[in-house]
Amino acid sequence: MNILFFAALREQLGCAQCDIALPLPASLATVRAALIQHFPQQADLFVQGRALAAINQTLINDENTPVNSGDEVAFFPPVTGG
Amino acid sequence: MNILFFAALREQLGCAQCDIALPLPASLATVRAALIQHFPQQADLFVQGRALAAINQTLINDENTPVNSGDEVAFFPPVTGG
Amino acid sequence: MSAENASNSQHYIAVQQADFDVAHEYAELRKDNRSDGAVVFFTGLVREMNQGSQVSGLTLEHYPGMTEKALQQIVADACSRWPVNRVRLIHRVGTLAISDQIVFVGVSSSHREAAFDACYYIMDYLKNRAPFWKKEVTSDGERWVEALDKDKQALGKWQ
Amino acid sequence: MSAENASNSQHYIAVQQADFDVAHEYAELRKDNRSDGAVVFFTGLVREMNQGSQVSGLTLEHYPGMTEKALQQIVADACSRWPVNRVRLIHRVGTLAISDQIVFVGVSSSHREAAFDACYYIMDYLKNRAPFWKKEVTSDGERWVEALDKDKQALGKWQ
Repeated sequence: MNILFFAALREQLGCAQCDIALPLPASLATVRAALIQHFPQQADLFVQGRALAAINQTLINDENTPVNSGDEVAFFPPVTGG
Repeated sequence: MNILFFAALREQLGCAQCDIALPLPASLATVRAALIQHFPQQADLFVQGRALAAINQTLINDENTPVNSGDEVAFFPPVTGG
Repeated sequence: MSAENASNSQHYIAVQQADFDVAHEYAELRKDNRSDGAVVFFTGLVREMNQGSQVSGLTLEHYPGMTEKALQQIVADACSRWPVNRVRLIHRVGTLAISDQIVFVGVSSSHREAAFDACYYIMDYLKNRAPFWKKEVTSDGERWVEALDKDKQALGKWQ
Repeated sequence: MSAENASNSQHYIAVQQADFDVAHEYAELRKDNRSDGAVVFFTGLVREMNQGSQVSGLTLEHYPGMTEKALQQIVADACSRWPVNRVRLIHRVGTLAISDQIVFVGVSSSHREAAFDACYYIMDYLKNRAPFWKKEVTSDGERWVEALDKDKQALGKWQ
């Protein structure tokens, strides 16, 4: 599955998106764990609270939320607009 | 002493100011009582809360506040600006 | 009938018959201002419906001499409670039509909390403490607007 | 990158690089509006000092596609909590200089309480929920702005 990154997280990882192999549906927590495995040197960047997650352009707080095939998933730092 | 009236109170009394005889200093409560005597037909207009009072252009809540000779005293309805 | 607040040249307080220009007031709040990240303003407008009646216009009476003093006190109180840098407060008097501007309160501050709270506080206190009175022209004739309990209760949030 | 809020044609939401004109936004809130007695607006500006450093400019990144959706949700939530009639919300992205305008939130309502609360609520939620990120240029180089606990805690007032 494809995952998008934004802002500081994108710069720290050095990529705007990545593909990870993961059987779907999976919980958001499982996706987060897969990212930590995929980026072992930057595992701390994905800690809950440090990286927020959105599924289909909606911010998700519940880590049990399922990610389905075809969903757009993004991870990014806490927002700083306004 | 001279007392100023504004807005609905001025219209209901039919005058923008009046002179009442009163030994000074006197408390605001005493001035209010003197007004009620001066306008017996409109006594209810001067009930505390219905007519606010200002001494020297400052709103006064404490009825024990002294009114001195030379003070500018005004009575008016609750305000409705903004 | 316009008075700068003597205690702080950054503040501007005026009571006037003339209309005001929000764009001008906003520009004054921003001018040469590199430190403020937040501007909040409020404008009060004449509504067509008020207290159950159709309104066609109103007259605003005030107590000259006391008005500016009361507004200056309210602004000074707000500035002692929140770190605001500039306040502009204009209240009109005289005859106004539907949709006309009545009052402007603009506040700038480094941060939004202070700007929001100070602007809201100034309006709440103005509604209770500044000697203005509205007389409306309605389909049933002229009438003085009644002061509302909810405006008095609004002060509770600042205790 | 501009989107009318489909759920209510009285609301306008836009994400854009271009600057906005407060006088125009204010005029849109007032236009043919005889029922609203209160307009509250907020503008956020680029401050020279932030989080202890001298700032010379910043770049605003966002998540296209999610941004409009997040802003529409925040505005819809505010409108379900308070009787507001019109909301205009504009947030800029791209490169900005000191004192530049970043965000505008304007709300009109019959009464001031709803206008103040809805405007404040929208800003508090935008600060926590809308996918914008600021990267500042400081004397020590570029840095991403840190999200602040106080912005998260600000949501507490709406619980």
